[in-house]
Amino acid sequence: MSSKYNVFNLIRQGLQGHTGWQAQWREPELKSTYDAVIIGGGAHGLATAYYLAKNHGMTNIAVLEKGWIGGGNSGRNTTIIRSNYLYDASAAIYNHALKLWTTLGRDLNYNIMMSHRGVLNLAHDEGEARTLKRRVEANRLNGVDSEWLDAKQVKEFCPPISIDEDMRYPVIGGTLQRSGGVNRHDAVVWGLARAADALGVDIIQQCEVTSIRTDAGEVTGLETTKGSVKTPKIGSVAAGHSTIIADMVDVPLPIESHPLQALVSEPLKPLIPCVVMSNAVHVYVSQSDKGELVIGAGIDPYVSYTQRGSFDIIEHQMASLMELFPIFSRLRMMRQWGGIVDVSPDASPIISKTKVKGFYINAGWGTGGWKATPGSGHVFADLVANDTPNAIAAPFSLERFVTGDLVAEHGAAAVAH
Amino acid sequence: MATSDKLSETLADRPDRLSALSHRSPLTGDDGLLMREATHLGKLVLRLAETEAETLKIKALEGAGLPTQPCRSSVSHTGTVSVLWLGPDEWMVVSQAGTEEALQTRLHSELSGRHFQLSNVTDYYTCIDIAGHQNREILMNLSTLDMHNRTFSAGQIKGSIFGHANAYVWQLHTEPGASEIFRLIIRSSMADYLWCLVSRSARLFGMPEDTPISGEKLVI
Amino acid sequence: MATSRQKSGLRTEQGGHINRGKPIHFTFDGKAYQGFEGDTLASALLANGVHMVARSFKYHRPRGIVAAGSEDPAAIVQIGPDAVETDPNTRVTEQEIYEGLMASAQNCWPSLSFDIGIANDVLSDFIPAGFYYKTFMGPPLSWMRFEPIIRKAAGLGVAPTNRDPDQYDSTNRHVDVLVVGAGPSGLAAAKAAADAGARVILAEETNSLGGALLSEPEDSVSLGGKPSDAAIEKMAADLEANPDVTVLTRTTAFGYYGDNFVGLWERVTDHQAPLDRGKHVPRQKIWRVRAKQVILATGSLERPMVFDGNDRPGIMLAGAVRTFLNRYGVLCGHKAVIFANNDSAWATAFDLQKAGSQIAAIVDVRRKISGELLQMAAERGIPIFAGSAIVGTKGRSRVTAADIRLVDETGAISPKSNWINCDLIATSCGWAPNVALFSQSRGKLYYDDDLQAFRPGASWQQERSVGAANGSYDLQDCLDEGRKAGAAAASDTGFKKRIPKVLKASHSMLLQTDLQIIPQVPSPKVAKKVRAFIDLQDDVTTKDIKVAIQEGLHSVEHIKRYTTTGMGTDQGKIANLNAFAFIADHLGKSVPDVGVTTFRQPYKPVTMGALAGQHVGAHFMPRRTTAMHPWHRAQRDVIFEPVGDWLRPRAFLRDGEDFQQAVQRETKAARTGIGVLDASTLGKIDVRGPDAREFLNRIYTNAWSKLSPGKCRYGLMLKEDGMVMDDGVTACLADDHFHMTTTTGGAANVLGHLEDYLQTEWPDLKVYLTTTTEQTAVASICGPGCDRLIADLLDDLDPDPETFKFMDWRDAHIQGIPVRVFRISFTGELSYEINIDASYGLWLWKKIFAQAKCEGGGYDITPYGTEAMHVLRAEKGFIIVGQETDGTATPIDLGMNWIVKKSGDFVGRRSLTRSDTSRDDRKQLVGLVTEQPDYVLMEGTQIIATQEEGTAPVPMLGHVTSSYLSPNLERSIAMAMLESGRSRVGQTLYASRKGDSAMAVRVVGTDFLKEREDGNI
Amino acid sequence: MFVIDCPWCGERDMSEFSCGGEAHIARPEGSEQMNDEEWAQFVFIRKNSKGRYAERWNHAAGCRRWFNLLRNTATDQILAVYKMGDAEPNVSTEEPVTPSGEAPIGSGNDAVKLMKPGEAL
Repeated sequence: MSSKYNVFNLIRQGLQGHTGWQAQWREPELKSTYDAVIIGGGAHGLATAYYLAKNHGMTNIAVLEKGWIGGGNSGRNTTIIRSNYLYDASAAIYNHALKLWTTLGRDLNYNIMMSHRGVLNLAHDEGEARTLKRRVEANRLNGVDSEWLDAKQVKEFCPPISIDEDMRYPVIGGTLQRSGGVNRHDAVVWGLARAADALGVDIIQQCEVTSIRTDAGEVTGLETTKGSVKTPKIGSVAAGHSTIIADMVDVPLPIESHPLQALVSEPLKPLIPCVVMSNAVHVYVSQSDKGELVIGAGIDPYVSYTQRGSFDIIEHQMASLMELFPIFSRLRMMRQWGGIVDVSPDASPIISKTKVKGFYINAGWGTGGWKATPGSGHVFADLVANDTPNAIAAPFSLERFVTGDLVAEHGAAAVAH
Repeated sequence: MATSDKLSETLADRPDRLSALSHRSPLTGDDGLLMREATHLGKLVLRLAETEAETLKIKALEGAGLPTQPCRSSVSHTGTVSVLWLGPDEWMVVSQAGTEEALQTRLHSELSGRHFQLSNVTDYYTCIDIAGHQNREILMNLSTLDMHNRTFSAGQIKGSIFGHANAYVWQLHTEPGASEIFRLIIRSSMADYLWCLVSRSARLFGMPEDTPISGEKLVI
Repeated sequence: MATSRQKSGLRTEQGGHINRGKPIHFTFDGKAYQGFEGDTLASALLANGVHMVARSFKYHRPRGIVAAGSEDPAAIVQIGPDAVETDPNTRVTEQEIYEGLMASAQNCWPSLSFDIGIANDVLSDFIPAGFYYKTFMGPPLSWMRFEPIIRKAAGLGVAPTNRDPDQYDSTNRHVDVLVVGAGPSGLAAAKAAADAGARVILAEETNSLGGALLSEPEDSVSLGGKPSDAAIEKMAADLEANPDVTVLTRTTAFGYYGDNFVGLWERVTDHQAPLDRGKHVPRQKIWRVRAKQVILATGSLERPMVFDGNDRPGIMLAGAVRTFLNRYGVLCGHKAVIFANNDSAWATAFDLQKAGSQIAAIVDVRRKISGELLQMAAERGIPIFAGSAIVGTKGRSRVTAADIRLVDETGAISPKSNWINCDLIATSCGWAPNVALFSQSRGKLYYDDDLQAFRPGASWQQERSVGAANGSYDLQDCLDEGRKAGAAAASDTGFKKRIPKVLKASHSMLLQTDLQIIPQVPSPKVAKKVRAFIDLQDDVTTKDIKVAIQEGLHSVEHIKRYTTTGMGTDQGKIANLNAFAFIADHLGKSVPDVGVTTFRQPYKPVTMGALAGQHVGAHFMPRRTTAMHPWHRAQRDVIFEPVGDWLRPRAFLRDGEDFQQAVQRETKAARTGIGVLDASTLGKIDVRGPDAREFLNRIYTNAWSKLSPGKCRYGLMLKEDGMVMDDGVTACLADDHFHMTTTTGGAANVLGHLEDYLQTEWPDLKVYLTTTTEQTAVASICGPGCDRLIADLLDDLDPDPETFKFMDWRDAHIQGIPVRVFRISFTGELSYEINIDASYGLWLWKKIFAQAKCEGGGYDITPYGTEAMHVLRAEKGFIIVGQETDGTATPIDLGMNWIVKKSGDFVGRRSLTRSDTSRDDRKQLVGLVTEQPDYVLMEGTQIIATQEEGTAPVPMLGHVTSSYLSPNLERSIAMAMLESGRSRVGQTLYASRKGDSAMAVRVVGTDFLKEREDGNI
Repeated sequence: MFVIDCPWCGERDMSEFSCGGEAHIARPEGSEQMNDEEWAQFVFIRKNSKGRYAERWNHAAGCRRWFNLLRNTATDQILAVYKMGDAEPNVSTEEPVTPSGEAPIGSGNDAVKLMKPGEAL
């Protein structure tokens, strides 16, 4: 690793005009053989590589990214971190991730600006309250921090929320996960890349996989725009493009890729102290350290790979936001963008072996993958290294769609963000 | 719910019968802008195969055929019955208040033997008529339909979304020189929402703004 | 040379498109100023000698006005008299002044001139790009400790504190041709398209038509023989007179989306004094335009020079200086230095001088300059520094001097400093076509080596770029291109009428020629001391970009994100190209090889309230109400429950009662007296056709072949994954005719689901569906002996339960009005549902109460709400889809095997036999009774096996789906989904409770009334 | 946000329609004979193609008819609209250059498309 990041080095470099900082990761040539190849240089892919190298000693591995690392959903999400999921399997993986998040910055020697400022999930009617309380109860027994707040407590925790009873969707309460929060997505990507690189992982950007070679049902290598590679193990972490990668080895996936939009406001002085999520009116909002309100919008109901969504989704999003935060009306939307989310039928991820030996899939995170990043990478690395899912990953196999043992988080009305 | 023609006529006049917008009064704005509910118009949904509709002559419709050209309507000789195209195998028969039961009976007997469906939706929908030369502009605030007179002319009927409510908009046939009238056919339960949204859009043209009924206590 | 300059003032005595007859008073940062009608806040402040208006984002450095339009990077202020109507981050170059306007500086404390935050600037050596990532990782410098401090320092303006009093509108338009930008090419395009007969919208961002022509000196350009002002006026008048043309000023095309959908944002009243704003006029308006053809005439944007010390107030774009002078009659300085790499800035020098400013120098990096220009400058006595550059500046809140030196071919600069005093530096690094909207339309850009800028290449949508937006900088070219494009666009939409001849311009304006880019002006300082700003709002210097590259961030997107260049409220409109050029230069690549960051929507920030439009507050979403709603509302104290979009009464409170007491009373009344429920909201679908039975067989889990007319049956509908989707009672009206009911919230879904199967899977089935939900109002009357009341009500039907059996229906009349009566029950009590045409719903409802209370009636009748309904059905063990089920329950899980037919396919059938779905240890529906009869479990409570919770993770066996205090059972009851639930009947388990020991519960059957009869409770 | 040319009502804003996912997936007959895997294939597996993609749409706010629509999911360009039961029409479109690549123009991804030197304007 290049020089350690700390305040002393920062001052030293400041005095030298910052000419001494080294590249955070190398730009290596693609080698002809790797012990494993991870397809997809987003945060999940880089985390997988990082843990493969760190925990499993697999350092002759490569991460192949068709564009620039972190340019997909990693660089496009609203960075909400929480683990208050209903089912045991979900709570286990997201809470595993949350624990890793709390020290990830230190582990990587990279400040990922992890801010445990709390995540509020609002309830607007009895049905929602019932569902959320069920979650709080399950969370408590699963050791996930989560509590129920009444409307007044919601207002105390986040003063700009309107709890006016005359609203179309009045706030009757909500849940709070105090350990939830937000972080800086780019920093996570760069920190993981820097740490993985330091362990010897080759991060190859502008390198698109064009086909995968198999022999007798086993992975033997792959072709890329930068040449061919021999490898016995491939982990696909390609988010919205998962189907396309899996198609290369004829592994059908229960996944559809949809555009999801997000937007930010102009920067403002501190306005809301936490993350606020509302399922009923479809609002997900927090304020970045730069002062921008970061707002998650809706998913378009059709398959698209364009990273562009519909304008009316943004309009509806704004109307919803005004319902919860009437004081936002005079603020301005500064930038909007879209990502391609890989949606699975039960709104839970797929972390699985496939019928092709050596081909592993990590996909289906839908609109909520960011929060799982280190957990996802950690357990997927385990799977790739050992060829067996560990206890946390096991419930998320592809098999469940055949047997019917789904982890139906959307059925439980959990907001997937 | 079959009943005699005579009875239904008397029923229509009963004061106890309330339309969905009976709590609203007609509103007027500048330059003849007018909005009011057209109450209790008879409305029947007729479903029938498109192929049959093309050739079928239904006496009960008094000369109004089943239009097979999308988004078109037809009118009876008397001008009292209109048939609106809602879909390739779906029409709405609009008639004068109180006549729907009798019409339904006649249609039923005329169509018997065929595969069809006839449903009385008189109370399912109500109608908001908007007259005056700004009415197209007002509707543009509510829907993505092209309301220009090049693309929306008298007799046309289109289903769309108005604000957040599904509804049909139908341009009535009016006398030459008379003010154009657009008729919104809207579900009764959402009528107040759309009424208020129309009045809000019309506020720029001098119409008073009605606000949706609200204030119900939702929180214990 | 004649000058018309006031001795101390900066306002010219004549000229400009302002109304000198109408002075306007306003304040900035508490100080009173005067401007004229037609001024922007920027021009009015500059006329008062105020350049510094803001502090930058990161280092809190003084920021002045740089540009004259929406591209200005950092001159943003807070507008508004109070915290309610305040508008943060408002660009002074766009805000028009009005009488009483109050503006104030933001992002500074205690004041604009003395800002504590400047400490960041002093420490700037230690806070380079990526600074945060390198520290605050853990003890003792933890991020959570520092974050609040940083958050307070970051952010620019302050949000309002109260609800916005203003209204916003949005509207839709379909046009043949949308023209964006009303400069010479846009005007020509709109005119040509309109003359051909097309429907046209012309959208102009500023308050007047004319574009770049407005920045020319008065009467200096003529079009078709008329002075440009008059020519523009004529064109505007022609357009206005055409009923198929809409001209919108103060309107920005902010987003170009799919299929030629363009969002326009009109600021309707922002330029008016509050008292002048029409009462019903929206503050702002979104125009949602669907255009058959789009013409982009969005002009070009000038790039500033990047050099050490280039961020001081008073350092402006040369074109902007000229706009302020000629459009607004404002001199931006008394003593100016021009710094350029192309011809256009020389015009600024000549105009300024003519208006009375002293031109201290024209500094041009080019060694070869046209003889004509040199001669013009010489005639005017302006000192020329060719092959030279400004390599440093002085001044705190305003530039005071520039260091001008020779630069040789190698980039080396002459060693001797040459400071020249000045109060204005006007820079130009060339002009770049404004391709933001083109790029949003997903067209392909093309890098033009002559312009050193990107131009529109191949279009993707039905779009044409014209004039400066297309890289055509000559006035006549702009007019010609516009006219041609307008005519062609109209022709493509079917309007082929011949259009008038070409408009001839008197002469070409002095435009950019012989551009010579130097990505960064060299500096005599050591590298680390050089502060040449690329992004003036976010304080990104060339040094920051160098650090990013050195640290291995080589993609333009990475560099953008690492340094935040182009990420401010201006989105880098004038900064981005300089950044790309600098990166390219530093990496030894060409600009197109480096690439471009995305031009995202919106083109400039758009008010969220405007985007929400009219769909806020009372108009946010439709609220559906039943025919009986007026009666419900009129009751003194009613709590309502939103169900889907419907509003249903939840409980009718009587004097002194609280909610729970009311529910207990209502629930009791429905089993002991007579209860009446408004059940109108249930979904209703008319199903008719010879194959209707077969259709029902396929979409419900049970069999429908034998149900005879006059009878009803309960049905359960699954999705293909085997999970319960909806339920309801369906009545057989005739052999081929059924009346289906659905849940209140599921009605629309079910109809969609059924139509989907009919139209796409089974088009051979002869069945028609029509929704009739709102056609009928429904009063559900239940309670022992309610048949007597029903008998009193009905004209012609004996409801005797012996003859009118459970699950029968009959037609009848009440006072001659037809009704349909169903003997179905959701409570387990004797119960009738009366369906009546909705227009009689309220009458029926009142009639029921009148009948019950009339003489000889004397029924104990109680209206009850949805909460009592929930308790009643739970007492009987009936499920509510969406409460007991959550999309993960099969009929088997719910203990409803009886409703799943033994043979024949139906939607979802195959999923029930999957290996994990058919296991018998799945969660199953059971009843629970608590050890303490008066203790009501919280819905959502988890069930565990032991009284002691132990430490997490605690194995959970299931959860409580419904839980009530039952007045009829005189104890609490609950339903739960429990692992292997049915085999646990009789077991004692525990309901976990936060902060309390778990409550013992006994597993029982779900029909509590029966359980009591059987002695189990 | 595209315009959809409803086979009956003509061009209307997308907001009037609802998308029903991939087209041409017939509900299997004789599902009792299918194994779990085959059944899962029908219920859950979708092609999710990048490029040409046939899907079902419903003109929910208009004529309520279902129809098929052929769209390029890499650019959102609509290639054809055809009725239920009709076969997928053979319309050519600019497919992504590589399996996961972008269409040469019109893709929302990597939003700024640059022309190569010498590429015709």
